[in-house]
Amino acid sequence: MSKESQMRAAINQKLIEMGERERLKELLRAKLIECGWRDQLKAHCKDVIREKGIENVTVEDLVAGITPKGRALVPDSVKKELLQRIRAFLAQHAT
Amino acid sequence: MSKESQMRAAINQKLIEMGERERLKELLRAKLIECGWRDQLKAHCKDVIREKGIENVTVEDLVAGITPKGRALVPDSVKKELLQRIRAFLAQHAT
Amino acid sequence: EEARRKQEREAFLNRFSEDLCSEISEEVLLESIKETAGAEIQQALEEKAACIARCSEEECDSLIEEALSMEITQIAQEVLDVELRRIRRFLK
Repeated sequence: MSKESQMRAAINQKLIEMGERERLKELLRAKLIECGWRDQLKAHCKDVIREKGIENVTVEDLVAGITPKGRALVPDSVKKELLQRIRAFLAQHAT
Repeated sequence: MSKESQMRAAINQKLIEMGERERLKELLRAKLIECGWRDQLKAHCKDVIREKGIENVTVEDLVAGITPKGRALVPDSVKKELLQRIRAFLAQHAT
Repeated sequence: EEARRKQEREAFLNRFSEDLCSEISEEVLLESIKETAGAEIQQALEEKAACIARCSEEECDSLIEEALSMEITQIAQEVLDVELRRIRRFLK
């Protein structure tokens, strides 16, 4: 295992142990709701279902159909905020 | 036309096209005879004629006079059976 | 040497932060997308079932109304005819 891999493993371990990984996920979930991403995604789901007809759509089809839009709809500000939180945590805890 | 009206029209169309609407009406007629509805209503007709006097009654009067009772006398079990048949048909054919 | 190590560490933390950010984003996005798609499919199925139930009831009512109207008219006509024939026979 290289030194970098060891360091990554150690930080990941710390993130999990301290509950920070879960908090970061929670933060992102909350931000996605707050910025309207979830509502936009819901509306897009409804469009796809309406277009294809509910009898012709499975959850898997729908997931595949909306994932590209789902990714594209995440605002840069949300990604930036998450990155800042991660950097702040690492600055404090990665020794 | 609302989505629901469209669905209602499509259901009606399918029931007619497949001959199910006529079969259901036949079923209803048979059930009405079987449960004594026809006999009860005939008796009620005779009562109305006797009450008003045959010289004062037209078919239209008689129809108007016995319709409320005719509706009220349809057993709930007959309505339920018909509804179940319609639902089963739609479950099989509604897309 | 110290400056080089510091620079390396900074570069590593940047890479790590970005990788972690992508990893977490991907996990949360996929999970949220699946959850939203599942909920929307469920809701659409429930709406369709409710719509079919309402339409079935309306169709049932209209069918009963139509059949009753025909039956009632027929019964009234039949009874009236029988009664008239009976009276005519009586009058003869």
